Amino acid sequence: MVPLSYYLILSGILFACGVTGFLIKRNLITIFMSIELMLNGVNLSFVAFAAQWHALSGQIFVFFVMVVAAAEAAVGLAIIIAVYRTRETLNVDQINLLKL
Amino acid sequence: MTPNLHLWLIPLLPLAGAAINGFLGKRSSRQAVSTVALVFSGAAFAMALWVVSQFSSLTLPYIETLAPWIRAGAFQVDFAFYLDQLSLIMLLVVTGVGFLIHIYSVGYMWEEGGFYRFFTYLNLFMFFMLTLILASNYLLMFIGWEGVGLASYLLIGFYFLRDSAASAGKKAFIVNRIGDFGFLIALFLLIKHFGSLNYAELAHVISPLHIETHAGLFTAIGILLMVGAAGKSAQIPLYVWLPDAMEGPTPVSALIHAATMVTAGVYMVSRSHVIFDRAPSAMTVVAIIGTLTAFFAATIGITQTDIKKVLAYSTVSQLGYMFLGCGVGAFSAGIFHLMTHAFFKGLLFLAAGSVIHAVGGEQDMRKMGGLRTKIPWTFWTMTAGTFAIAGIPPLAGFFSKDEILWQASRVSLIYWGVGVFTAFLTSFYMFRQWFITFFGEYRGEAHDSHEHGGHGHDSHGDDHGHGHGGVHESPALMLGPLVVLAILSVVGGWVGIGNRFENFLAPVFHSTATISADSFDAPAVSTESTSPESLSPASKSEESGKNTELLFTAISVGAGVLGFLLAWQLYYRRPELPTEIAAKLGGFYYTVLNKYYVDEIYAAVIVKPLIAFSSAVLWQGIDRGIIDATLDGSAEGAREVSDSMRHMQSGNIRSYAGWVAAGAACIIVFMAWMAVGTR
Amino acid sequence: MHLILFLIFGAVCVAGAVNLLLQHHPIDSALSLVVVMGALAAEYLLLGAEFVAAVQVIVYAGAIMVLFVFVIMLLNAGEEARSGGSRVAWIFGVPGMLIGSILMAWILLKHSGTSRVEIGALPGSPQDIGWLLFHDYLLPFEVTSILVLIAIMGAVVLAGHAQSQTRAIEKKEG
Amino acid sequence: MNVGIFILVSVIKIALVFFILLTAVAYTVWLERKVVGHMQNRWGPTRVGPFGLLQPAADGVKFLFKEDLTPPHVHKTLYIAAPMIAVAFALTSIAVIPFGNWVVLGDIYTPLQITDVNIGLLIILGLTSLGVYGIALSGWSSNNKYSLLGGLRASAQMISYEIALGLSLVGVLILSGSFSLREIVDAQAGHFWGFIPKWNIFYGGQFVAFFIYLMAAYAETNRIPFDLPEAETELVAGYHTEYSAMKFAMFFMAEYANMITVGCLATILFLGGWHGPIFGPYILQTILPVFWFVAKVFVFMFIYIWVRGTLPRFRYDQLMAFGWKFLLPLAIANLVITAFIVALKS
Repeated sequence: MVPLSYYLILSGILFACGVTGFLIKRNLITIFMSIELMLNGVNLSFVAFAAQWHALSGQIFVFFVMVVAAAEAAVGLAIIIAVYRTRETLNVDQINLLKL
Repeated sequence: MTPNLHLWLIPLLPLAGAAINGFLGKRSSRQAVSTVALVFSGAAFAMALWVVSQFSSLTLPYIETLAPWIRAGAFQVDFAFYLDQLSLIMLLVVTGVGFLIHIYSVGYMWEEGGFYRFFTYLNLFMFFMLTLILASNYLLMFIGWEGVGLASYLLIGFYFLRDSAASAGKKAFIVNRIGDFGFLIALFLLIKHFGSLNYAELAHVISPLHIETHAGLFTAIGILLMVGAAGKSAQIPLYVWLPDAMEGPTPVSALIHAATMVTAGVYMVSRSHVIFDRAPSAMTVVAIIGTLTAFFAATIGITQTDIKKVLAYSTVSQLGYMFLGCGVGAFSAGIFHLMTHAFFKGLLFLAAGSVIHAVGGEQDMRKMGGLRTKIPWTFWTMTAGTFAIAGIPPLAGFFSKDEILWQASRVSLIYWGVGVFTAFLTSFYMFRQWFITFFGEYRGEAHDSHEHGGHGHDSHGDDHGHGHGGVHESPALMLGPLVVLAILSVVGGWVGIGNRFENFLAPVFHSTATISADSFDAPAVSTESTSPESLSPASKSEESGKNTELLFTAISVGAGVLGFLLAWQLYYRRPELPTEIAAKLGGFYYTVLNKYYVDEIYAAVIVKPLIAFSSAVLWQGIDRGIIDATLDGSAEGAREVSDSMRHMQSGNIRSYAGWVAAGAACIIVFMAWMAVGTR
Repeated sequence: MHLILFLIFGAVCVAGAVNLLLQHHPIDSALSLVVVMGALAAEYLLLGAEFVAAVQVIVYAGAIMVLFVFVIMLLNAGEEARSGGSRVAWIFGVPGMLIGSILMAWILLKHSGTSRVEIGALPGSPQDIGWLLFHDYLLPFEVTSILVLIAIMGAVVLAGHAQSQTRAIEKKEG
Repeated sequence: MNVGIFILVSVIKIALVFFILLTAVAYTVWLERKVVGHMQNRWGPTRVGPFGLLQPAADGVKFLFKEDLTPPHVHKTLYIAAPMIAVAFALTSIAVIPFGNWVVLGDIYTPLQITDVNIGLLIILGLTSLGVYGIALSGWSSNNKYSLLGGLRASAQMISYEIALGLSLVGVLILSGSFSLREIVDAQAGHFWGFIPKWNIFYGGQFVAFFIYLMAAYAETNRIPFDLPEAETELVAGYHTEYSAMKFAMFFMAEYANMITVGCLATILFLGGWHGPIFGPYILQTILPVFWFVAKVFVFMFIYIWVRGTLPRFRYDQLMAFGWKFLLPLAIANLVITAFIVALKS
């Protein structure tokens, strides 16, 4: 028996780590991974709530989040590759022109 | 059992045609474009015929509700179609004549640019016109009403590279707006006082009301409706756009500005007969406007030299007749004239188009003449039309015009007198046109040198467009509709023999007769005498009226014949006379020639002050001084604020993320605070 | 038992997430993320969401993260460069984030009541999930399929852009 | 059955299965050398033991005692971890493979399978999809351009073919209605038309799926004709160029263990698992299913080797085109048709 709040706090920690990563990391890919971490944190809370409310819908939402994450990863990484081709750097602090 | 008619298909078919041509037509061949246009308008006609075949098994009025549209409390407007005898006749006229003119247009427009555009607009027009006549409420009718205005604008300005065409289109649009304004206010009044715009509901609500108690309201609504009708149907004082509308291609003039759209006003007034029956003053206004328009337009028509302008003024004049009919309560006579007019005026325009086509784009009658032998088909069809409009029995125009005049005479002999005189004028200017165009010597200069070549073209040159030398008959594609319409112009009036037409329409205007009989007599007499139920009490007056009617008929036929004789005398036997007469009349002649300077008066009295006011107060004062100044000021302020704020926009993604995180934190703190606060 | 397993995998999760932040090389971060995802899959199993757990491993760890590793290898991304970065992020972002998460944790602990979950609290069997997915959530499912399709096209266009451009230039010159 | 006996039985099963698996891995290598040798008109290993049967043992000893070289400029942690990752995931997936019926020994009633989970197939898919990390990381951490290329190729190829592989399995899943490998096998028991076994490859019409599975499996295990990641002629052995001794042996083991897993999976999903003619006394009835299972896996392995001895290697773009433009649409079509037929039947 584990209180639901533990799961939620774990999910919150993961999310917070993701946000922090987004804020402090400089590598574009790492930043992108931080986003994935945030999504994972959210997924955990979805599953936890699904267990609490005995509603499978929560798990369904996880699938949708995963699909969106996959799509996002595909497009995002393609963008990263395109950015790298033109700017030859992955440092976000140097990618600040809002255009390629 | 009432079969499902699928009325919605009828307007939607031309719309589909318009959509296909509009989206794909640019890259399609002319054959494909014309096939699409003809198939869809033909299908609409076929549907209409099918509806006729089903008509006897219908319980009328047949109402087909497609979808709810506006639901606001008790007020409710649906997308619904309404079919009764009146809309059936309109449906047949619009789809039938429309289809014929589509066929004609394929031949007429073949050489023109923007072929697909033309048919897109034409089909679009059909869609809106059919919506207008099949609508089951005033709002849907108003959609069609505005839509035909749009189509009309687009088609008048079809040759938009020509400045005159573009401004004619604008003129038509703007003048129509004035009428629509009246129409809209009438609708608002209806909504306010009766809470509905459906014909059926309105009839139900209005029928028990007594004229004494609501006369003012009904008069107001009636006159406002008449303003709308005057705009659309080119009545005084809003008729000025129609002659200019002749800038459009001739089939357009035939379809929109003669046969169908301009008659929408008559249709609308007839459709509103419940209201007009209770507004005698409004009826009088309608009748007077109709009479005046008929007369003045006819006088202008006498002096015109442009073949299409003559027909345009003739249209205005004939529309005046229809309004006269409606104004004296003879709605079915008005509709009857509407139908026959659609036949012969459509025919006349198409024939005029054929003439123009034949002489290579020339529209001035003075440069024609002697065309009788060169374009015999056109000549004979045009002849049928001319005789029909002149009211020579037994052609179509005779029956309908005579019916209107007879009904008018029962209200006031003044209407009748002016009407007969107008009939004389009509006959005169139509035969004048006929003689100038087809008799005498050919006066076109441009083609004289090509005369011998022109004959060569005659034998095989059907597919030659205008602008080519030589007078030549139009292709069969154009002549076919001419012949059909000519036959209709000859026999179309026979349906009115023995009041059959009126009896057919009687159920529509029936409520008029029974209700107004006890409260109001004058405009109701006509329908009363024709409706079968009330035949027996009125049979006595019928008996005595028979002789009078014959006398009046004789007089109006006489007027027509007189017109013919005068034209024959002036333009066939002694062609030099008209110039002398014109010289003698001097100023008056020029006044008429310049259309009584109405355009100029409008320009001076309305347009110029309006422009002056707009530019001085609205433009410089309000727009520049207040609106623009406010806008510029706020833009300036925004720029200054942005200048200071843009340092936040460093372009650094992580800074943005920082702002987002800080904002999210603020929201969380706020929510937590709220949550704690509520505990 | 449940609590112990939860704590073990939770600790692995947090350790992986923190490691993601601490590592300077993207590939190390990526691998820590894989660890986080694996541990999360275990947490899902504890909650009874076995299908979600399997999909988490297959899709997240097995596909998305491989894609990340692939891109890191492809671009040969090196150690993170030390650059000034953003003061805003440090001044507002990190404290804001900290405040927010601490508040949330406090609220959750204080106000989430006594609801508890057990091992396998809600068995998410593939049949049930399939039923939900293809009946109740059919429309969202189809919409996401379109989303994925668009994403595929977008990725192809974006990543293939430079090549096609050079190809076009070559064609012009050649 | 109490927990103690359960754990005991499980430990015994695990030990047994892993012993057999490792032996099988070793002897598959021997088998491959032998078979390919005969196909190429050579003898293959003959020196060590009769028919060279002790060759695997000799190889093992050699790997153990070779110098374990770690090149400079490698990313050390990952360099060491990569082969372990590879071999660990390859060996773990055998855990959910059922290779026989239930066994009754006194009051112990246990399946011939380390553990029967109801999402067994997904676990195998998950583990194989994680196996790519071993190869990708080894390629990257070696700091060698050939290795890097090998690693890149491997990850791209395995992601691509995993889709076709997964889709080819869905048809079978639809037919059996379960993710549990044991239930999938059970669904294939019996015959139709009197003599044809009800295997998915016959009864369910999944031969197209089997073909797709076969192709995708070759790509997933980096075998000829899809062994681009370790193409020795162009990449100098690809991702494991820099590896030697036991680390190299781990990759080797991982590859062959994967082959065996894939073979087991093919047997379970398409070839009816342990089903076959069963007769005789009880002891025979227990052993025969295992025998049929092993025999089918063996046939599958033989096809592997046969293909290796016959086919040339694809070009990389051909490989990708084949996977995305042929196998994937084919798998989708197969899935749609299967689903349609099942829907019509029910």
